Amino acid sequence: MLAFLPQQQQEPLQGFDSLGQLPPAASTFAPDVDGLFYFCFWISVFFFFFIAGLLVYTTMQNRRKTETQPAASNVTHNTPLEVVWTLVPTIILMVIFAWGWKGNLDQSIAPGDALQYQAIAQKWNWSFQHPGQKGFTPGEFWVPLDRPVKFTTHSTDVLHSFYVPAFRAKRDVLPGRYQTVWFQATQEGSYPMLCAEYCGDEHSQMRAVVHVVTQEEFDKAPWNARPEDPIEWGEQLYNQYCTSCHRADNTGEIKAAPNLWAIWGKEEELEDGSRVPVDKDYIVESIRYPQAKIVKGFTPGANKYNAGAMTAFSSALIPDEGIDAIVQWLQTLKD
Amino acid sequence: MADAHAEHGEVQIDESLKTHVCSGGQFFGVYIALLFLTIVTVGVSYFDFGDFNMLIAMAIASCKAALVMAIFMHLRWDTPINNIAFIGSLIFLSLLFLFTVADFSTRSDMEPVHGIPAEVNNAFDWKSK
Amino acid sequence: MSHAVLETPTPSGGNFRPHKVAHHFTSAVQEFQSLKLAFWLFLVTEVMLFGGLFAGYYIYHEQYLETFVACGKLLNRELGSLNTIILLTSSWTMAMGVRACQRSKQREMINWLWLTVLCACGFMVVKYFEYTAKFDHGVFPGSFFAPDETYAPFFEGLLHPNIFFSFYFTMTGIHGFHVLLGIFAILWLIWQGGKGRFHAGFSAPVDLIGLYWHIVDLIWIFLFPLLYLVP
Amino acid sequence: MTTNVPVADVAIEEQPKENYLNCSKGFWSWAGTLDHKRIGVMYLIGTTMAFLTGGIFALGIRVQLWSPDGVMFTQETGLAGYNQMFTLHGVFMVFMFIIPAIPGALANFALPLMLGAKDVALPRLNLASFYLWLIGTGFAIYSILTGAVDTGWTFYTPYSIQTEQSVVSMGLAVFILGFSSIFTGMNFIVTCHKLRAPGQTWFRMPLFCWAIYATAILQVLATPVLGITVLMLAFEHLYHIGIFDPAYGGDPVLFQHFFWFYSHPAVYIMILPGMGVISEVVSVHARKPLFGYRLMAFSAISIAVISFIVWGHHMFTSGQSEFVMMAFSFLTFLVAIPTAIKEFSWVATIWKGSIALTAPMLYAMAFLVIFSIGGLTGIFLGALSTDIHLHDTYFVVAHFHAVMMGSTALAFFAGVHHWWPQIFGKMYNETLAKISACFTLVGFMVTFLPQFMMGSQGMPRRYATYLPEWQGYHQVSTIGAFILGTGFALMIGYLVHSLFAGKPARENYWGGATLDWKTATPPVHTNFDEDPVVTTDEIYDYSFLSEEKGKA
Repeated sequence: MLAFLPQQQQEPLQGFDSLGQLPPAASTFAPDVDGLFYFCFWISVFFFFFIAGLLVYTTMQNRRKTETQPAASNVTHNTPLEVVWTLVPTIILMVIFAWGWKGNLDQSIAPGDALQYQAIAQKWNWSFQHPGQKGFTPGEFWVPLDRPVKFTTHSTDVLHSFYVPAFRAKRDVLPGRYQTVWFQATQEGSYPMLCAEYCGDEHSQMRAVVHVVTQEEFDKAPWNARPEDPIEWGEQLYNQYCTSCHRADNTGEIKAAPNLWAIWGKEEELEDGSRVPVDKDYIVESIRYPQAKIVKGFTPGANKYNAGAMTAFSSALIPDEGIDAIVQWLQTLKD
Repeated sequence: MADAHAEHGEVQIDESLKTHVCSGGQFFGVYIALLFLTIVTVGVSYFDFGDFNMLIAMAIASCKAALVMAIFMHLRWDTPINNIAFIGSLIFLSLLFLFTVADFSTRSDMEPVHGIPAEVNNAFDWKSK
Repeated sequence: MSHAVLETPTPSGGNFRPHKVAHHFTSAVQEFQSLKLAFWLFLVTEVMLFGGLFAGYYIYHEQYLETFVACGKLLNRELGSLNTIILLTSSWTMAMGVRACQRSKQREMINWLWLTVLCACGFMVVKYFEYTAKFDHGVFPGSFFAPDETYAPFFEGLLHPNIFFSFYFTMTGIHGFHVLLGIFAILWLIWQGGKGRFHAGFSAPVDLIGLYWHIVDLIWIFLFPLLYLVP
Repeated sequence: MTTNVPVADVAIEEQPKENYLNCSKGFWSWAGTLDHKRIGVMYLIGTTMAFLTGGIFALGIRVQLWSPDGVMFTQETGLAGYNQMFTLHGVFMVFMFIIPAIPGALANFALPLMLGAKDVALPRLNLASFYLWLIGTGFAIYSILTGAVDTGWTFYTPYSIQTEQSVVSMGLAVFILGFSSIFTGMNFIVTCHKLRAPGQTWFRMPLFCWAIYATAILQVLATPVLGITVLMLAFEHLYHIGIFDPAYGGDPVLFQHFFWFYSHPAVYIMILPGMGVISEVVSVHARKPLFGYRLMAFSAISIAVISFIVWGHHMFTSGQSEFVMMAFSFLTFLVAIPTAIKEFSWVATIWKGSIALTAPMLYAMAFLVIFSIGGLTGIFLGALSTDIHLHDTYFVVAHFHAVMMGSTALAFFAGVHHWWPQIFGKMYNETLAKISACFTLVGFMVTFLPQFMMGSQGMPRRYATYLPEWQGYHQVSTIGAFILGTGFALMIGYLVHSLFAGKPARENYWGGATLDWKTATPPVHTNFDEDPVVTTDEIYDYSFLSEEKGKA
């Protein structure tokens, strides 16, 4: 609808519906939600133009010409009118309530045979565990076509929200308590998944992508595929987990944590003044138990990011071979 | 607050203020009743009535509260608006209780969820202190 | 035309001072009832304030029942009952003080008010002993909760005992703070009463601070069974 | 009763009659005043400045969202600045402008006049309420300077517990502003109960008084729960008492319950006074008695009562139980009915009146149009299944801006323009006022209609950077925000100009029928020369204007 405006010509992920109001209905309960949305939409359009029309009409008709022109009619009571404009909205509202409630019951009760997924939200990235998968894949997940899928989600620090606009599914992800959200994809394609509950500095960067694939492709377990070249895989892991705090460029600037450029083999000075060489065990330790050694000047809350302490990445999130890949990638970070 | 009406109108005595005064005996009677109810509530707490514990404790406390409100705070002989205001506040408070407790008690009826996720960042573990 | 300045009748005997009704009121009873309704509305906000705390307590009482019942046994029931009796006595003496003021008995009112202040200070002293008894064993509120070896086994199997003690210290702390405010208010009453400001014609401040004191007592009436005799 | 015939703007001979503005001079005559009219003027200046500060933050947000990767804050330089900006926009607008504005500025001025009283029931409490507002604003500015609050105006835990220390001082600011609101509410309840003019029964009070009375009930009953919630948040932040922090065994959803138990009545504390102002403005400028007076009065009170049991619709996706969600959704639709009745009654009041398109009337018409959008989009968010899709998206942002900025702020400006001659005795430039009203209406549409579209497409709230396909909408919305900005700047301009160089306004400038137009312009210190007595049930009777015309 507003495409005429100058937009970066990056092809949008997928087209929106006719009136440009709703993303594509790509899940089973999406059509029902859209139906209720457009029911409310057309009622609102009707009442809006009804009220605006009345106002414009009566203003033109009864404009005050002379200074002391009295009102055309001083009617202050019209019981039948008052009864009508009380009952009619009540009936419409009750219909919308019932429709909305029924729709929500489908949304909240997952069918029995749904595939069990797990999702962990932590400050500013997502990790998903597919059915039968040991570890977690960060940032994206694959969903089979026309199969119910149920997510058990929890967060490790603050509130987040699991929201896929195309599936009309949204559920907050709470720390300290499991929450479930389910949907059944009906259209192939990849759709954005966004965090809808404010969760801190990079709340707007905390996105993931849903890939809806056919059953055969799903059985090939694409989430296990990782680039053969360990350096490329190390970089992929860095991009998914570490970018929100560590920079890895030659600019010398830092965010909440040390800059990883040319860090391999360097002598790191710690908070307590001791120096330690940056080798494999130092990297493994700072990923598994980050509180063990803290580099000088990066105690939690010390720098302008006042970020909290680094969260520990268990082997479920980054497997041991993943750390080797990261180590090899770190070695390439020198000019 | 002297400004505009500093000039002295003549002083008029206004007799309209009549406040109700209870007898000393009434107050002492209420005092004894309150002490007695305290002893009762402490006594009852030694027995276990299962779910009714909370009900009994709150019933006794409400009786004591009603006594204090009605006699000590003159609500019985006060203008109706003060009563409405105070009873109204208890009603609105019960709304807060009603909906929050309803939420917590029927939380995962429809979609049962099992277990509590273990790892929450820097969870408080007083044993390790 | 400016209104005649209204005054309430000043009783004879003693150094009572006449009370002028504020200019925007048309009669003394209108002024008294306005002050009383305004103060009742203030008491409504106190009830809603503590109501929020009670709601939070009740929610966690339902969720962590056995922790709450176990921790309740740890609190000293005798001191709690003594405190309840002290506060009920102070409520009674306050009511008698208000009654004396309405009958323009200046000396009698001041004596009752001194008794109320005495009981209130007694209440705070008993609370001081209770708190120190807990603090000696490391039972502090919030994240400082670190019970020493005598209490640690007691909390062994319990889930989040720190929440009960957080509620205990928060609710009794805020209530204690209100008792302190009450003590200062009654001392102000005694000071002004001594100057003869309060009598049958102008008993509003004594009446209102009496109401405040009864609300503080009312809140303790509910606090005592919930915290000490955890049902 | 000296209501001369409203002839053309003949210059009144000498103006310096004694009124509440010039009856005493000097700083202490204002800072220490007990006169409800002066406290109203001080509130007017204070809340308007808070509105402008909040507006600047709003423009900052809109500029940031001009491009998908952010203009002022990008991922490289860190997005925390944007989060602070929308938090401060929220806190300034909600706690310092929109809650105290109409009760503090307009009701403080007009309510005692409408009741024929000499002052509010407790003048010292009224002054204390203004000073608490001042101290609260001071604390908020202190917490901006000493740190960065980036939790959103809702302070959701556990993020608000882990972030910076200044959340505690901002919480204290909100606590103090809450007490300012409670004192104002207490004052108005007692005034409405005890200080009505002789002969003025409850149904002979203007509807503005009913709306302010309903708001006062909400202020007194709901604000203390915010007080205890903010206090608990401060203890949680400082001592980790563990009530709202899952790391210590607490539950963040409980914080949301307590917060919204206050904050939904708070949104009715914001809109109800606006409804009262619109009832007065519409009746005077359409020169017609209000349609269905009793139904409007009862719907004001019923909105106040039902508003206590609907707060759950802010938390449909936060994991509360399905039963309670159904209950909240049903009750949310119950509260929509009295609102619809009020909207239709205003339109019926204007119907076949003698409509003068003066500046207040234009603002009131803009209110009616935008409030219908706000109310109708509320239906989408009340129904459960659509709310699951639309919650925490720009659809919600556009909805509450339609109801808050488009309705309450416009009602506030309609009221300011309506009572301006009575407050200051001077008249602003009418044509400039009409231009700024049109700017505001157009600015609103251009800013927020694209946001409705983005919201339904799934653009989440509080995003500093966003997916590129929404850039077009954001750019249109930013242009609209600047149109709104010029509209408000123009308004501040000619209003301040009218203070110094405005033409003196004649008595009863708009020809109002209620008691607040029966005083001198501007009223004397004790409001009425002789105490007014209300004799008829027809308080909105405009026949006296044509009778005078006949006699003169």
